[in-house]
Parts: sequence; C-alpha cells; structure tokens
Amino acid sequence: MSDLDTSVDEIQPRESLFEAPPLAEQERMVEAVLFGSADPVSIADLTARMPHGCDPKAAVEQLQRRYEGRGVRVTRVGDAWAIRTAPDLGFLMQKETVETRKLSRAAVETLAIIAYHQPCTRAEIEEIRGVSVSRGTIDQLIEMEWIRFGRRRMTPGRPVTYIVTPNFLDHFGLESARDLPGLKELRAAGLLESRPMPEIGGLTEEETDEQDDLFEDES
Amino acid sequence: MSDLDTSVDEIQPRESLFEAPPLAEQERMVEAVLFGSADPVSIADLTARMPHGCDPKAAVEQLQRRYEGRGVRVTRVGDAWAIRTAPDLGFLMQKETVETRKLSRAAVETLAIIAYHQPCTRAEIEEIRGVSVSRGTIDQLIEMEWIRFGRRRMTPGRPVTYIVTPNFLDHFGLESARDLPGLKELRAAGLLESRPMPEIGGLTEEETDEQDDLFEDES
Amino acid sequence: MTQDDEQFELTGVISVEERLAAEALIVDVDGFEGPLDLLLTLSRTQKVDLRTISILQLSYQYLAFVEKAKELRIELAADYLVMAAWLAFLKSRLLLPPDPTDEGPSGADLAAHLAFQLERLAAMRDAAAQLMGRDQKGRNFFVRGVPETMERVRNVTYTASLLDLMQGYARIRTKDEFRPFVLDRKSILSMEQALERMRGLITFAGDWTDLSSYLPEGWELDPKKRRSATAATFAASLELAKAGKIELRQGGTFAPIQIRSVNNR
Repeated sequence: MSDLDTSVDEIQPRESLFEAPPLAEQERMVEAVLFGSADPVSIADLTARMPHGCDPKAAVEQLQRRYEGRGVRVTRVGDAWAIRTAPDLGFLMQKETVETRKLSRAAVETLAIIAYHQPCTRAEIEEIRGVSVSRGTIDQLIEMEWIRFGRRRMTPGRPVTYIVTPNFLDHFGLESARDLPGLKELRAAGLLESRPMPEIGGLTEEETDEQDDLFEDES
Repeated sequence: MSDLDTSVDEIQPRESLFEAPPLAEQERMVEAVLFGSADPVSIADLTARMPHGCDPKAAVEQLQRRYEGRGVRVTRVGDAWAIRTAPDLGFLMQKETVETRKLSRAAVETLAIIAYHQPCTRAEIEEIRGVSVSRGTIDQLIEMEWIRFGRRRMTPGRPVTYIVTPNFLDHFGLESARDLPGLKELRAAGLLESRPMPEIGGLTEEETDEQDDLFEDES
Repeated sequence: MTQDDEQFELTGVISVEERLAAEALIVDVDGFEGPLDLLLTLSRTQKVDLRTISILQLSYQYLAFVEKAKELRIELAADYLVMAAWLAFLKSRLLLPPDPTDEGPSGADLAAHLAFQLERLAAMRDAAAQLMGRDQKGRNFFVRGVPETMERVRNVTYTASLLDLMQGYARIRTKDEFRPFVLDRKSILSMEQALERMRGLITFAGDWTDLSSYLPEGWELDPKKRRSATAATFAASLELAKAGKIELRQGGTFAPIQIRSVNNR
C-alpha cells in the first residue's frame, strides 16, 4: 500500500487543493468505468472523468494485473482499454453470440491486405490479389467499421489509402496493428514490400521504398 | 451439448466428464456470464449453461465476496444475479452523460462543402447546395468547433469565409482536409447513394479533378 | 528462379496426372479469383516450397489449362488470357539463351517477380486465415452485456461520421446527375407542354381543325421535332378528349386527325 501512495505523490507534488485519491481508489474507479462501457475507453477519456490528479494509466495497468487469469480481463485496444470475457469461456456465452455476416473470401483477403500493408491503396490490393476489388467489398468493410480512409498517397493521382480502425483491433483482440499475427516474419521475408513488376521498358525502382515506413508513424 | 462436453474436456483433461471443474474455475465462468449477459442471470440459468456438476450458487457467492469493496459488485436481483457499478462511483458514469445526436442533413452537407471547398463563403455554400443556409446551421458548426472563420475574400463586400478546424480533422480522423476522398473515389468505394447514368460518367470525373485543383490552390 | 536441366526436361512434357488436375480445375473455373489465384493453386501441384518453384513448369501448366479451356469452349475472362500471353512470353524468355543486346529484364527477373507475387498472395491468404482464426469479439469473447445507462441530461453533442460527411458531399455533387423527370433535350416536346399549349388554343377551335396545326411554331420543319411534337400533341388531345373538352375525328386510316372544341358546338 505504501508503494501506491508514493506513486500518487509523484504525480501530485502536494500543490493541489484536493489530493488525488489513492491509487487503489483510482483502480476502483477505472474498474467501474471499464465495466460500464461496451466500447474501449481511452486514457484521455478516463482522465477527463476521474478526479483531478489521477493517473488512469497506472490504475488501469494495476487493474489489468488484478484480472489476470479471471473470467474477464482487461485488454488494451490502441490507446484505449476495455474489459472482455476470457476467450476460453466463449462456450458459455452462446446466448450472447452475435451472428456476424459471413465475409466473402475476397473481403477477408482485402481486409488482411489492408491490415498488413496499411496504409494501402486500392491499386495495391488489386496488385496483390491479381484481380480487381469490387466496390461492395470495400464498402462492406467500411460499413463494418473495420477499415477507413487513411491519408492520401503522395504519388501521381494522390490515391486514397485505407487503414484499419480501432474497431478492427477491438474485434480481433489486438492491442495494435503491430500485433497482427506473423507481421514480423512477413516483413522479414520481404513480403510486405511493394515490389513493382520489372518493366520491359525499364522505368522502375522509384516506388520501391515508399512502403517501408508503414507502421512507423503510428508509434 | 457436445460442445459443452468438449470444452469441459479441455479444461480438465484428466477427469471424467461428470466431474465438475474446480470451484475457482466455476467462479471464472460465473464472472464471464454475469459480465456478458444483458439481463440478470438466475442460478437455474447458470446451471444450464455451466458444465454438468457445477455449483453455481457457491461460485456466485464466492465471486460476490471477491468483488466486495471493488469498483463493481455482484448483486442479487430477485432470484438472479448481476454485476453492477458500486453505488459510490455512480458519479463517474455521469460524466459520460453527453447525448450524441446525428447532425442534421443540412449541417452535414454544409460541413462537407466547407471541408471540400475551403475557404468557402456562405454564398458559395448556397450555390453548391442550391438552397439557402440558415444562420443556425453555421452557428452550430462553429459552436461545435468544427468550422471557424477564415480570412475574408478579397471580392466586393469582402465576405467572410469558413474553414474547418483541427478539431474537425481530429474528429474525423483526418490528417488534413486534402485526405478527403474525391467523388471518383467515393463512387469507387460504393459510397454514392445512387449511381449516375452511364452517359454522364465522363462529366463527373472532370469534377473530381476540379476538386483536386481546389486544394492545390490553397497550398 | 533457377532452371536447371532436370526441371527443363520435366516440364517439356506434362504428365497425365497434371493434365487431369488441370481438367479438374477447369470444371471449377468460376471458383478462382483471377489468374494469380489459379497460378497459386497450380503451383501447389508441384509440391515444393513456393520459393523453389519452377516458374517455367508453372507456365506450362497454366498454358495447358488455358488450352484445355479452349478445347472445352469455356470462355475465360480477359485477364486469364492476358496472363497466358504474358506467360507464353516469359516461357520463351526462359527457354531462349539471353540476348546480350536486349536491355529489358531477363526471363529470370520476370520469373522471380512472379514467384514473389505468388508467395505474397499465399502469405496474405495465410495471414487472412490466421486473422479470422483469432478469437473474435462477439464470438469468442464478449463485451459488457449491460453497458451502464448513462444519464442523458447534460449537453447534447452532435456528431457525424466521416461516412455521413462523404455521403452528404457526394449527394450534393451528384444531385444534378439525377433528374429523371427533366428532359434537357431540345427536340423533345413533352405531353405536359403540348397540353399546356393546346389548353390555350382550344377555345378558339370552334370548327374542325387539323391536329397538325397545333404543333408549336417551327417544330414541323425538323423531322425529329415534328415527330415528338406530333406524338405529344396527339397524346394531349386524347387527354383533352377524355376530359370532355374536345372531340376527335379521323376520316380514314392515315387521314388527318381533326379536333374541335366541345364548348363551341
């Protein structure tokens, strides 16, 4: 307990009128808020809700440890946090199962390509799949709020790019897009590079580097 | 039913089908079910859901003790059980008492025009929408801090212009207003409500280009 | 791409087994998502790692597939044929000794790129499968069943999604494209216009008058306009007759149609 008090002190070097509640109390607060919300709650949102001087990040991390191995757990989604049931208990929850529209193979692949190559243009998706992407596919993924428009690519035509959303991360239980399964291996194998076809004419090379920094800006 | 049996097997591979999981495990199960259910869950319901031989009543009581003094608690509702926020923390929930309402169509359209054409005068908005823009609509958007006054147009009457704010970009997850997709891309993504007649297809692409030029001018 | 002699010989003739496999594929041609997908499936028959696959052999397999489809008179989509042409080109590059004066990429470069594409597609397939195999919200793990009912008293926030915004904009910008009831074409007279015109004129038509005299001025000169105006005026006259305003008569087949106002009779 004295540990906790110290950390509160650090945040609030005694100058504020009301002292922040002890960390244990902050943890209770975070617990109540996360339990109360179906969507992930951002640290900023927690800060706004909790009394002045609180450290929601420390509290949420402590809460996360507390719930380790329990029937529900505290999970991170981007810079937000949520409580979700433990996946191994899914079998108990059949009543709660939501029937999701079955995604077509094209939609699943398109989603994966966007997730692993983001930000990713439609042309790149088509290049990888070797077929054109139907409008319905992108539309469906946008509607499901799994992908959204990213910033435009600074190449001729300034094409829009697609990126995955926090909703996507939440749905698949990912902390961030970096945690996509096998991402590192794929990158190491060079399979996430955009490598243009060697042109018979010979005008190539330029576009190769562009894609490398993919996940960099997110950090 | 066979599903349930399988999962029981997974949980405790050594024991017979009819031997119940340890109480700690049952407690986890109750926790997940109470968390995920929309309604309070009765003991009978828990018994039906949990593997054969479980003692939900004991598990629920143990869970209740575990949550004593926490941010949420296990409470009895009639003959059923539920997880509820600790009453003393209700104030945390109230912060979230912002009612979100869909922006009116007029406001959405006005906002869209400003975003796509900024800086943009009221007369220009009216010209594009084909109807007059009420003072209230503009005021609302300003109050929401999604648009603000830009510099005056150097034309007769020096009309004020409107531009979008960083707040706007933040809300819509855009880096800049230039990232907004053009008409062609909206159509490609299937976002146009109806499809134009094929003959006019050519005409709209020109419009898209114009669109791009508009942003070019500003930079 | 390596192409040692062994593979070279192997690929010269296509085994019965491969032919059968190719035929089985054809039956299922609708199930493929484009030539790359087909190539990937064909490559599986080589039973080697994609990195060591023989692109030459794969080209033979693909071309055999396309041949077979032709024999069976199965219409292949254009992109399958484009790929076939490209593979035929690639095949010749791989088989012929490199021409030192040729500056373009070598056959090996092109083959390597195709191998890369196949490997990348396969990798994305795996990734997609892994992704979908993950625990999913609403299927394996669940959110709070009773999200706290937040008292909705405080300030009202208006919100709109990017989708709303874009759809709103698209709606405005394409508004002009959807005017199904407006006829912009100059040489069309609508029935409403003709009716309007006739209503004005009909009171003066005490006696039987040729319908053709009711055409708007100048419209009888241009055949296109005349046709439209005649049809519209005739339709309008039927409308007026139905309303009891005029009478219609025609002396015989193809004789001029005449009208007169009912009031003046």
